[in-house]
Amino acid sequence: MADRPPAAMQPEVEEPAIPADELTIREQVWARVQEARNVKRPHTLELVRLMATDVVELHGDRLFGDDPAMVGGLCRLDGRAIVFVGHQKGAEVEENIARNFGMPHPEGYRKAMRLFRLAERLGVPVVTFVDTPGAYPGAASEERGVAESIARSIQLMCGLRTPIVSVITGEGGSGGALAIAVGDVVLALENAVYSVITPEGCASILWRSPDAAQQAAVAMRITAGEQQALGVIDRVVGEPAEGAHAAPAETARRLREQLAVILDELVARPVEDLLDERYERYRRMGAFADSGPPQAVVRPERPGIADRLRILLGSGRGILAAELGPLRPGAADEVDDPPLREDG
Amino acid sequence: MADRPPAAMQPEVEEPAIPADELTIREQVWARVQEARNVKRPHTLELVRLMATDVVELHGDRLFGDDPAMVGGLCRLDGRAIVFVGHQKGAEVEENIARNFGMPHPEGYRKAMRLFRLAERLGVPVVTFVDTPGAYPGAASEERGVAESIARSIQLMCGLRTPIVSVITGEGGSGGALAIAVGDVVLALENAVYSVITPEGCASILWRSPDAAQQAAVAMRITAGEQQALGVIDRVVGEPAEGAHAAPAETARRLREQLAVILDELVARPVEDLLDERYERYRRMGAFADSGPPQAVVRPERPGIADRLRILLGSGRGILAAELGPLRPGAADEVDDPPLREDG
Amino acid sequence: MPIKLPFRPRGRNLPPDLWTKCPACAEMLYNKQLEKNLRVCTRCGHHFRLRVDARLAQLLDHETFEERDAGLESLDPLGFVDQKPYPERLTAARQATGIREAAMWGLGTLGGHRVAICVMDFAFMGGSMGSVVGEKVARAAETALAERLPLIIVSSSGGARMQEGTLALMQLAKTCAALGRLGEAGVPYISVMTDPTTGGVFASYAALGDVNLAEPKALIGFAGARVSAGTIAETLPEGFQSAEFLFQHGFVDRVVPRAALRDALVGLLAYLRPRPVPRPATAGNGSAGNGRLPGPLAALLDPLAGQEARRG
Amino acid sequence: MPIKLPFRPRGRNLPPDLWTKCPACAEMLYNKQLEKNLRVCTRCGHHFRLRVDARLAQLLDHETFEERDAGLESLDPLGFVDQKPYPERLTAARQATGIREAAMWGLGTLGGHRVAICVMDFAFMGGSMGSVVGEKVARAAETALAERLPLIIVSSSGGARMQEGTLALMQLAKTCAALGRLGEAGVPYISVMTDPTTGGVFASYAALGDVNLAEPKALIGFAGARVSAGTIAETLPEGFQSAEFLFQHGFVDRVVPRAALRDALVGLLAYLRPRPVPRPATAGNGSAGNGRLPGPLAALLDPLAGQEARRG
Ligand SMILES: [Zn+2]
Ligand SMILES: [Zn+2]
Repeated sequence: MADRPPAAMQPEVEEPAIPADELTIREQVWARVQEARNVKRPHTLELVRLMATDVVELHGDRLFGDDPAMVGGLCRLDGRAIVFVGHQKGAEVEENIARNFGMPHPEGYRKAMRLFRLAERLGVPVVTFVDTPGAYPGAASEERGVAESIARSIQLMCGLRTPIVSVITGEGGSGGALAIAVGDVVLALENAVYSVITPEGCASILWRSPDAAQQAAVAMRITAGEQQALGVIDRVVGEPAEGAHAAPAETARRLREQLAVILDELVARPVEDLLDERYERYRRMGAFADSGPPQAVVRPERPGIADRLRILLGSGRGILAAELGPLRPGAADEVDDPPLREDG
Repeated sequence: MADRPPAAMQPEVEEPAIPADELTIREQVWARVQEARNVKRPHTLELVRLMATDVVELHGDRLFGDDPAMVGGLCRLDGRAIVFVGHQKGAEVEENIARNFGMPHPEGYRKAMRLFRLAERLGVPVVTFVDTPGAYPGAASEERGVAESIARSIQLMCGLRTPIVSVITGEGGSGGALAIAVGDVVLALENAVYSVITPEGCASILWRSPDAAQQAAVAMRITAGEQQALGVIDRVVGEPAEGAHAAPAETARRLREQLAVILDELVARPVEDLLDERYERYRRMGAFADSGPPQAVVRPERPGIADRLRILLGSGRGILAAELGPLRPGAADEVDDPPLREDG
Repeated sequence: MPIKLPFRPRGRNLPPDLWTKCPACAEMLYNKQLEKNLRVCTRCGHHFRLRVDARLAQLLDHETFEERDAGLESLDPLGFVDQKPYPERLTAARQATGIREAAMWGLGTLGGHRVAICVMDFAFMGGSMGSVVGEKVARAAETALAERLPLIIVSSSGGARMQEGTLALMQLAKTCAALGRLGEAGVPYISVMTDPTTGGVFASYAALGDVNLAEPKALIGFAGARVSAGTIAETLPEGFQSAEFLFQHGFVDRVVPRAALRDALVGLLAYLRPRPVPRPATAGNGSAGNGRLPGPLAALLDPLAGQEARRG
Repeated sequence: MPIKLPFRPRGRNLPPDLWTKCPACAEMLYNKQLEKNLRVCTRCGHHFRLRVDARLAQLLDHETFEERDAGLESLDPLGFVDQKPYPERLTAARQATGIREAAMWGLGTLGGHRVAICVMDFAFMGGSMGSVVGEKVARAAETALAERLPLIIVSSSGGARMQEGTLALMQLAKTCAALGRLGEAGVPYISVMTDPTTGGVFASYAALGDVNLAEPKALIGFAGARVSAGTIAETLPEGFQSAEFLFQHGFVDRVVPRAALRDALVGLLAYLRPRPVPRPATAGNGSAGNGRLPGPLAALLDPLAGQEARRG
């Protein structure tokens, strides 16, 4: 796949499956959400089996259970040994129920952490595949500390002494996604979405109606292209014209090609440099002004290698309000009672 | 308390509460077991409150629950900040039920581990108080991995980068005791016992009758004095004549006096030396011969400081079969069908 | 926009109520009395939410708070509009609360212990965490590390701020990363969870204290109860997502009534001191290390010099 | 006592049975056939216990096993006597089994991968762990660390050996400590749990594998079922303490039938290689570290040299 220039805020489509002029932006964005959620889309195990060899799945968190919504193990990408970890949805109703629709309980994140530590101990890089509506919000999940498990997993990944590449392959839903999506380089498949809350959740809180999910999806800039422009992901990996669900093998091939190059770059770096750059990657995220006296933390003038790699890959950072203008939905009714509960 | 010479195998009694000539050795040993199990004996929280100031109990394993059978937190021994961790029994029936008779579930050991890591992070020494019949052997305990939690806790303590002193205060029962009893220096109260399995468990397996518990207690050399002679504990702390249950404050005072000296010595040592000596302490334990060609691991000729401290404190190591002779119970019936299941 | 910081008297532009009805026991409480009681119901002990100024005033030694990064202000990176544009919400929140953002941080002393402290204010857009809150938490942690001061964060938040999209989500990583470095350096962190501590705030810094304290009956949870009870067909257990529930399940060390919170923190700070920076290996006493004993210990142990180590 | 090591044909002094009844399905199995099938019931798949020689023969490449520390023998530190003195039990076990202790360790290759391997034998006093078993496990781990070889331990044990009292208990610490150092050094360890893996063996090295494998239906648990079901009034769940139960609860990575075990290990060994020893900071490429780019990467990234990093 050829490099592309930094994405504009228009959702980027390599070979547009849906003619843009036939659909409003809202419909266009929603089509992405639906593609990201397509049950036939290849999930972690399908992608790993297509792109890797010698797949060995490992099981269990060594604490409570083995969460079928989170999978992981060892495999080889063109000969490179990696630890893979990812959310797992099912392609059929039964499997989807068994996989809890890709919504992990705490034991899923604790299994992921166990595998991250294994990768560190062995000096093997990690690749994660992110595809969840979010962590499971039920009572059992809360009782066993799903929030704690997410926080710990994020923290562990931030300091993990081995390279990490993360790929948003489908739904990147909230903290339950980020818990395994901290990386030196973060990729997304073209039809993947990434958001702080599901569009439905956002709509029901901010619009007070789940029917506004499409508006919420647009407002949150959840498409891969927009996330790249925000600097949250570093590169969009194009899907075949018909979408990943129709061409899983070709999707896996493209992904593998990207991962191979990136892993080789990262593995060659001293781990201390990687850790500093990974820290900086997240440390810089956010948009704010400082109207007070300058108290800036000193940052290196020259970007680190992982940054340079991300820039080379076509990522951008910064405040995009101006560029984002055209996508603004019109302001709805002016009820001012901010219901600010973010829901997982 | 004055230093004493290395203990002979006769159970050592500072001021014998039970005249030795009135009791057989079996009765004498069993009296120790009963004293070790006396519900009025001061348990971890009572000892800590008596010997320390500014006690702050901390709670929870950050994974599943807060086990009342295992307590821990921060306190000050004559001004020295320490992390304390210990089994907790109750003095009354109700509290004993609430405390599960001092038998932790996995979450108890995971709470202990969390506190050990906290101590390491803060550079504060750890003192543990060991008093349990064993880890809880029920289904919930097994399901959540009590064996795994014991193994991890032992391993964590072996490598913990801060000094550890462990005190067997009552029943040192099996892996559930050792899980928090790995230390640079291991003390025991005079009437404490320490064994690989409860006397009743041993009796029911090896003698096929729980009635043989007293014989088993003798055979396993479970008294503090015998354990010191075996090198498993480093020093016996004498209890007041009437026993710890009758004089908890004086017991705590004696213990505090010992702990203060030992902690000062250990804290002054470079942590790398401590870790090496702690490793050696356990590495040397055991008794075996080598009839094959020598393949000995090279060990330092000169004992390390913690070893020297332990020797100074009156500990001994080695094979004690000859000395142990007098305590041998007569061989019972010769049924030879070794039921070798050790039960936790 | 004129903003007086940090301690602007609250409620100036609200109708001057003299009485507040306790939502827990329905008692009518005289406001002056309520304030004096740290906004805890004198009848039933219900803990009302505290504004940032009151919280700082309760916890810190008198007039020791030096605010840092007071000028940080949210932008609108997504051009986010729901029922009104995000910038309008921000302006309204600033005017209603008299503060610039949902968190304030700085240095101060607590029972004489110098600390870095960050306090959230639910009144500002539900205490939601956007880029500024994340940045303040990270700066507080980085400063605590640089100056080797214990860090205290008092949370009160509905979670990540949806209007900043994934940039708000990324604050989870930013804050967890900064706290990770703090912990590795042996500098302690106390998390205080107050009503409510939910969503992405609970799933990042609030959960990660070396010690986690919580106020009684505070709502603490990951998913919104609407989600848990609505989307998922499930009966919720008694006391679900309360401070006491979290305590019972091992995620909170102590549930501390507000009146005892300051003392509890002072008590903990006496212990939770940054680990001493290790002395360089070559420093000071030339005889240390590698089995060679420094003078005093060697003297102590001299009687043993001839004694052989016995091996098992 | 003449002992032929390591591979003494078993059963010489037992009556020469030609047939064995499967305890799971009651099928009468022809012994030669049973051996050929790795002592797995051809009808129902029941896994009979394997002796150490058969286990090593199945797993290792032909004639690659070099036993270490074959001469280690238990002593009787407690002068332990139950229904007979411990030394008599040891002698009887040696004579009955033809091996000196309940574990054997050495070096060998497995699918071409050189490994340190330790195998337990339940036939020797129930595979109980005394000083010798602990010592062998520790030496295996220390050698694996020194020679940077993956370690495999195949457990089969009733737990700690009561006749050695707390010295047996201390083997839990000895082995966990040695495995801790192995893990810190990035040398992998695979634990294989076979029927039974219980008590102090499960509560030490058997639980601590980087990867834990188990044979189907193996009994794996901490407390004896008599204790669990007897002392504690409680109904035990279906499949309690089986390999499958452990898998379901997250403590076993894979339940692997014996016929597939060797391949599973070979597959894992291809991944579980000791972490490369880090290059010293001053070695080789002088331009590495501190933001200075080595040649090839600098060339790759040259087009960006003038481009400024954008900050969010
Ligand atoms: Zn009230
Ligand atoms: Zn069968």
